Amino acid sequence: MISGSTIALIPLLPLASFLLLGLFGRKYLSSAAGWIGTLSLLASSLISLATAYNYFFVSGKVNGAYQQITLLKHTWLAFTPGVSIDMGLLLDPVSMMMIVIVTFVSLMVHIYSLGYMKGEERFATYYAFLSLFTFSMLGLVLSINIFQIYIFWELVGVSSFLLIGYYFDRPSAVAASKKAFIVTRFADLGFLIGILILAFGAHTLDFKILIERLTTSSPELRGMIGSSFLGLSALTWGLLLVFAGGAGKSAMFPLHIWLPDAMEGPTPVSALIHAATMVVAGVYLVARLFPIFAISCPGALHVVAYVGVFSSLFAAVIACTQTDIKRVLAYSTMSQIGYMMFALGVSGYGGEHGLGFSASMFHLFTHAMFKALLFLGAGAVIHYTHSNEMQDMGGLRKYMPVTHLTFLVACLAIAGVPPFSGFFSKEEILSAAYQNNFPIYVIALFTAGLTAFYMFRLYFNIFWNKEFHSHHDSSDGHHGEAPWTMKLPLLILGVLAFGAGFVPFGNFVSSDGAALPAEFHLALAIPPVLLGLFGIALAYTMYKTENDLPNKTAALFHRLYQGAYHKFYIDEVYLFITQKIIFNLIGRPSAWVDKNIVDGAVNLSANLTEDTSGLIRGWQSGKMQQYALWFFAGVMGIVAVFICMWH
Amino acid sequence: MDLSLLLAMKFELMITLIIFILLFMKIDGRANNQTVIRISYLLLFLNLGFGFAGNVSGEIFNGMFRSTPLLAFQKNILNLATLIIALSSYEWLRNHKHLPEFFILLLSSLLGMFFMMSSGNLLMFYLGLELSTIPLAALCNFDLHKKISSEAAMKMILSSAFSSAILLFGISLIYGATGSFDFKVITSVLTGTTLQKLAFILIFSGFAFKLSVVPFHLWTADVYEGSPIAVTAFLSVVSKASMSFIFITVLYTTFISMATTWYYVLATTAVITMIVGNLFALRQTNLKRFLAFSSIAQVGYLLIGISGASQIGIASVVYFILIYVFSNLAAFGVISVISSLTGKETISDYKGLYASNPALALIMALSLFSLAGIPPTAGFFGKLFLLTAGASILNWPLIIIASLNLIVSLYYYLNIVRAMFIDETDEPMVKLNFSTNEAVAFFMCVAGVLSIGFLKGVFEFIFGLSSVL
Amino acid sequence: MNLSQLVILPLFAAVLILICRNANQVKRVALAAAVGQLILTICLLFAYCNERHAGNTDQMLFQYNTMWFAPLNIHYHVGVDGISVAMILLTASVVLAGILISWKIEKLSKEFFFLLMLLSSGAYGFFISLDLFAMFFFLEIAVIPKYLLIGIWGSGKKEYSATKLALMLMGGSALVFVGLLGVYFYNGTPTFDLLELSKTHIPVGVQSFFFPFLFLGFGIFGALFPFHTWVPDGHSSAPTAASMFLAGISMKLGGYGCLRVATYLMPEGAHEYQGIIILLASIAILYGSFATMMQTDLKYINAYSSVSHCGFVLLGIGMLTQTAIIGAVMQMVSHGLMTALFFAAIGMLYERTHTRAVEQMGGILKLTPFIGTVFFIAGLCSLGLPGFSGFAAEMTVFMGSWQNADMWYRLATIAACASIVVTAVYILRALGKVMMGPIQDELHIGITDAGWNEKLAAVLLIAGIVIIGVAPLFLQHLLTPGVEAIMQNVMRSGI
Amino acid sequence: MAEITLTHLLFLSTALFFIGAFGFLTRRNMITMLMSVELMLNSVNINFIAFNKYLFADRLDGVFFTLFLIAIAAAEAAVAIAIIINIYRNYQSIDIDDADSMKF
Repeated sequence: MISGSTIALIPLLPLASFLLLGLFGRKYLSSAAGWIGTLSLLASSLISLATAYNYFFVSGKVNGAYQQITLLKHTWLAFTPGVSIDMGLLLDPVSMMMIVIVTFVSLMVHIYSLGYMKGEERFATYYAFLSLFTFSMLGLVLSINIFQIYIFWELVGVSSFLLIGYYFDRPSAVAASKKAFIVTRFADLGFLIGILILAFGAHTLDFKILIERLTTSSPELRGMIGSSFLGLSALTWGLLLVFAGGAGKSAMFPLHIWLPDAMEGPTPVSALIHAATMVVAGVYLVARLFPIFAISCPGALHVVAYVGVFSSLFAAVIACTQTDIKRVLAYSTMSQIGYMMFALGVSGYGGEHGLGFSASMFHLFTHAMFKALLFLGAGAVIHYTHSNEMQDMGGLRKYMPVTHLTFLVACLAIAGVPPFSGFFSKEEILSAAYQNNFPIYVIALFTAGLTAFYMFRLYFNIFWNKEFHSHHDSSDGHHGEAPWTMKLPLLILGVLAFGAGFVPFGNFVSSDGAALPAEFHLALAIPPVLLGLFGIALAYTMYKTENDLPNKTAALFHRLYQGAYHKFYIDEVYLFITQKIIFNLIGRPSAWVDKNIVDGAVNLSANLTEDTSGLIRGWQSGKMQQYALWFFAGVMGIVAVFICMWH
Repeated sequence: MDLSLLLAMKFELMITLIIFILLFMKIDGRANNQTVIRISYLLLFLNLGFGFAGNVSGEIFNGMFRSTPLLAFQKNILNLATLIIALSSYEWLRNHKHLPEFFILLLSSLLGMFFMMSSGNLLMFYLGLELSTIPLAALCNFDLHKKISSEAAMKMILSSAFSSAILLFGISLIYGATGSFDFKVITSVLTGTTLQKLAFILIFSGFAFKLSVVPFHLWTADVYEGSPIAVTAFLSVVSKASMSFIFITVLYTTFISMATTWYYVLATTAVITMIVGNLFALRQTNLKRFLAFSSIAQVGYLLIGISGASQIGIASVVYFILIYVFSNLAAFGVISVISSLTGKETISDYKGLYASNPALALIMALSLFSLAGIPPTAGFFGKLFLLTAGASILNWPLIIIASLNLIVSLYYYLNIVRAMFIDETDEPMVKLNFSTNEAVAFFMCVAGVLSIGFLKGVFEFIFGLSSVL
Repeated sequence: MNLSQLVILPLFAAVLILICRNANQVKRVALAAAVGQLILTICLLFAYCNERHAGNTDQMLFQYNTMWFAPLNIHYHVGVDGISVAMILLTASVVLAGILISWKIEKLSKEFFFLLMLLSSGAYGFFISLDLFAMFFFLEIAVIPKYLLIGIWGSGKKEYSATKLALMLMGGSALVFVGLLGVYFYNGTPTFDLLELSKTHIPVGVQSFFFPFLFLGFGIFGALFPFHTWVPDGHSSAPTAASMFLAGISMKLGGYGCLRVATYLMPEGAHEYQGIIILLASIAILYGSFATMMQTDLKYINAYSSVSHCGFVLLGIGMLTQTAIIGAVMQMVSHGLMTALFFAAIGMLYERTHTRAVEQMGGILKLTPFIGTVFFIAGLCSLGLPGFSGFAAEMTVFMGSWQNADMWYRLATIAACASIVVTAVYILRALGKVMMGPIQDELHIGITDAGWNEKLAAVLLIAGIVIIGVAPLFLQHLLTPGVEAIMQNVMRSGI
Repeated sequence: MAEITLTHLLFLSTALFFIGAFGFLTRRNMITMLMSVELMLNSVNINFIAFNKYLFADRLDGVFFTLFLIAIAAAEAAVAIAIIINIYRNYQSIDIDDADSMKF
């Protein structure tokens, strides 16, 4: 029932759309581009739904556990007999879930963009890039080979770059796109080296064999644990470096700095790439290699957990202070991904221990829905107000009822209010943390409260607070809330953000493939809900109506507030490192050395030759007798050398 | 002595005949310049053609005069070179007052060289040497009213007299040591005592003087610059070629018992010669003077080939000289045409030459590439074969220095190419017309430069000839 | 298939060009010759694949061997394996693109195309030669055309650059020649024949003396640090087509020579100097990319990045593992296409804006979408984006390098990997400044997009880049037998 | 009275050779330089004769060489003097130091 060639269509349809629009879109298809993209994605998402259905309910399960199925495997590049880059399709619960999320959110964004991006000059290009991204992301999640993932990893990176820089005549967009690409590239360097270490430790690049060899007692595993470098074993190095790659893409501290800036891209793009799909690639990567982390190298998994939880808290604090609504959402994304990360980090492998894993995936799933919804809602707001800043908004609930409603649903979901979807996934994560690592649990709990606070700060600031005054001409206000192409995705996502939590997720996605029935711990569910409600209440008092409470609070926590407002100066640190250290201490000297020393040596040798030539010119004096004298001296010299000295 | 052995001297006899014909024409005095020049060209063509027919090998006059196929080939090269020089200096000769004398002196010098090359005896050698030198000194002064021409002639005659005195002292010591002038006898007696070494070094310096090996080279540039271009060309090509041919014979047969000594003398002087020649060539502005130093540098390579002391060594030297004839004479031909039509001789005068005179610029460029050893010109093969022959001794420092010198030499050859092709100038040269005679000379040179490397039989043929010196 | 056609066709075209009467004829002849050449090389590719499929396991196919200079045992011996076929294909594509790009050249067009044809003929000859002397002959042929192309049609400090280039390359070939003589004389029977030489064993002492000559000599052609300084000046002063040729093909002669001559014939020497080669290569990679970061002239940017990219070639060769060497060759092909494309794009831009200074441009993508896209593709390929050839090649080099288990070599590999970040920095900097952002110069607003010739050239090169990038396995299969033969020698050396 | 041996003659000839060389290198007058060269040639002549007389008395090679040498020296001197006369016409001087217009 599961046919490789059909599944291959899922990524290939967007690719086809990309090629079509990329090559001819600008000239011939500029009006039809949106529909071409959307339809291809519709087909793609229908196929992926059917595939997922097939997999989960018909053919995926053997002996009560979901199996990994590898399809269409063929070699792309071969290195040594064992090590080769193979391309193919990997079907397992995680990848099934991912293709559904990706195609679905992407479809929503495609539809939404029909309205949002209407009239843009490079409309076709936009859709081409969207399709390219969707293709790459699908390729990424379906990868059977760690190198295949790396390939698509880079491709999503570049599509993200292209889309962030879509408004390329804005210097800030250009800077943001560059930053996103370079920071993730830096992380990818770690990924690449990690791949090299794992590949030549396990002598394979294939996920299946890799996991098999590195989780059972095999000579490869012993070899990798046995060899160490700077105190860590090769396996730890490999996994940590791979995780570094994942951390870069998933905007984990300290590689997160690109994500807030990436909001320079069109808002639907942020919804798709920087909220729902690409940024969770890091989580996906760790999940993909999870058995190795969990079984062979718990140390690395701890790093994952602590980085995750720290990022989660860190981002939540910053989110409380930001005024650009997209940036708030960006930090909230970072915070939620931190949740997923540490959920993986606290998880064990198999059965009951794998709760964290399931929870993480569950949260990934629900987060995709409500975060995409939040971004699309924000997009609608921005579309309406032509501004990203909170102070330009307020009281919008009257003007944009649909947006208001769906946004509220999403906020409730992310705040973890039952029975919205976020509640279920968060509850699972917290209980997994509670069981394994109490400090993490405490931090996570606090973060949950913060999340509710800043989300409702956002919500109240946009839709309540002061009355809305259009800063633009009256002609702008007339276009109403949004076209139906924008509202439709909001409504669909709203429904899902509400209901996605009821999916018995553990039955489908678990660390070892076997079903993990959800257990509901009431005792564990209460504290986060209470904290969440407290956060909402706090936000309500501070932001429901215009008052000076926020300013007072800011003054109270002056230093913390300033630090958080300036994102804890991480950007400045990076700037210092790149500008001052890399440019001034490495780049400039290299260029100088090249110009003056290396090149100078070449010129010097030329000049020396010329100078020597000038030095001996007096030899040719024009005086015949001196010539004769030299002649005589030459004879004497040869006599001296070859008769007197040399025997 | 039967007649067939006289045929062994056919080159010399033929030239003597031509000299006499020209002499009679001079005495007769009725023929005008045009007639004389035509007849001379005709005779030189005949001379060249005759050289290829019916060669006889053997020794006459008790071994004083030898003739071998290799010698015949070498003489053919020199005949060809003389013809090309005569053709390409048409413009300069056309109105010269002493036209017949020019040819008479030139051919006398050539005759001397032939005798020198064929000599089997030091006396014969010395006679040939002087017969080639003395007319050349007179030729240097052929532009009687030019100051530098007479200065060049003076430097030439005085320094060559000095050098022959030293050479003769060496010969006298050899005589003292062996009691004979005959090469074969000397070979059998020489053992390499100190006296013999001293004698060898003195004789070597005589050769080195003619070949312009550093430090015996100082006369070269001045004489080349001052002499008429045809004479410079003759000096730099024919005179040097003949000298290196006999040098090989003397080294490889007569002084073979001192092979180690002369190898190191050769290697040392070769290195110094290349370096000094290149360093001086770098800074020249006058083209004739420039070519003088470049030819000094070329001699350095020649010495490396000679030092190879093998059949390959001989073949590569002869091959190199064959190519050198074409490439150097092409350059001199261009200089001659330009100099006699405009009087311009410095490198900066050549700026923008390609724009006004593409043909001349291209010929010049080809010849320079050939001199620099850049493919696809024949000079590439010539130079590399010399190095290969020299490398057979496995003296790597020598080969490395020689190879690195190629860089310097490329630099100064490129300077001229740059002037002709790249530099722009406010006063470009006018379009120059040259006669058919020069065109024929150019054609021969260009054909030679472009084809010799690809005619795979040539080197093989020379190699075959080189089995007997 | 008669390989000599590859050399003769451009020569024939060159002669034809000389007798053409006007510039139009010249261009057409040149174009026809280049197209013919490309067709010929594609035929060669098919013929080669057919032979291999038919089970022909000879190391070199389509051999032709005739005596050239019998006394010195010099032959004219040609033949190809996969490596040469790949390089020949590269040459044909770059030359055709170069001719298309130079379509509008006005100054001395006859001479220009003549020299270009001569250059290409030398490159073909070099890649098919199996006799070292003939190979050297073809290597040297190119020196003067390059000099003249830069000197006459170049820009900036062209005379200095041209002279420097010619002299440094001459220095390289001088060293190569010394090395060749060493190989020739220490081999029992003096011969220059590559295949015969590869079967004999050159004494280890000799190898350790002569390997540096060969490797350094060819390395100068391939921009081996610290002998790379001809690259930035030469490339940036040269006219577009010459830059394309220089960076696209000329530098590959060096890499090819290092591999085919130095490493193949002297494996022990290669082992002995492995550390130094790897050190120099990784310095070149990192240092080249850092130096690139500081450049403001587009051509200098690409030239320095070529130094860095060619470092991968030498790194791959230095690692002496089969994968790394395959990677090195792939990198040669890939870099050839990519850098040619980059120079083509810079040339198109320069022709329109008359500047190459990064800070004087901005928002070009908006004005000339096609050129902008080409620029982007070249840039993305340069920073190793999957789907383009650079990625496949670099990854193969990294994989192969990592295979070499020595700790220091792995650190060198990491350093080389690190360059992909720096590459991203400078490429994006250039792209961001030139292509994106607001329009910098009002005068640029009127500029036109690429003409048909430029589009064709770009598409040709992009096609090559993408084909290799999407399906690198084919190239790898093509290269493997040749590299295996080299590896056999390396393994036989028993280290 | 002791006999005159070969050594004596060789001493004489060598002394003559160096005297000639010294004269050639130091005298400024071209004619004098020419005469100095003649001295050197004559020293060679003495060598030939001496060797012939003392060592190889059975054949006359050395003597013949001397004869040729005298003749050639005369020819050389003739041409040289002609050239020097021409120098005098052009430079109004036969001082060797005056004729150095070409150098470097």
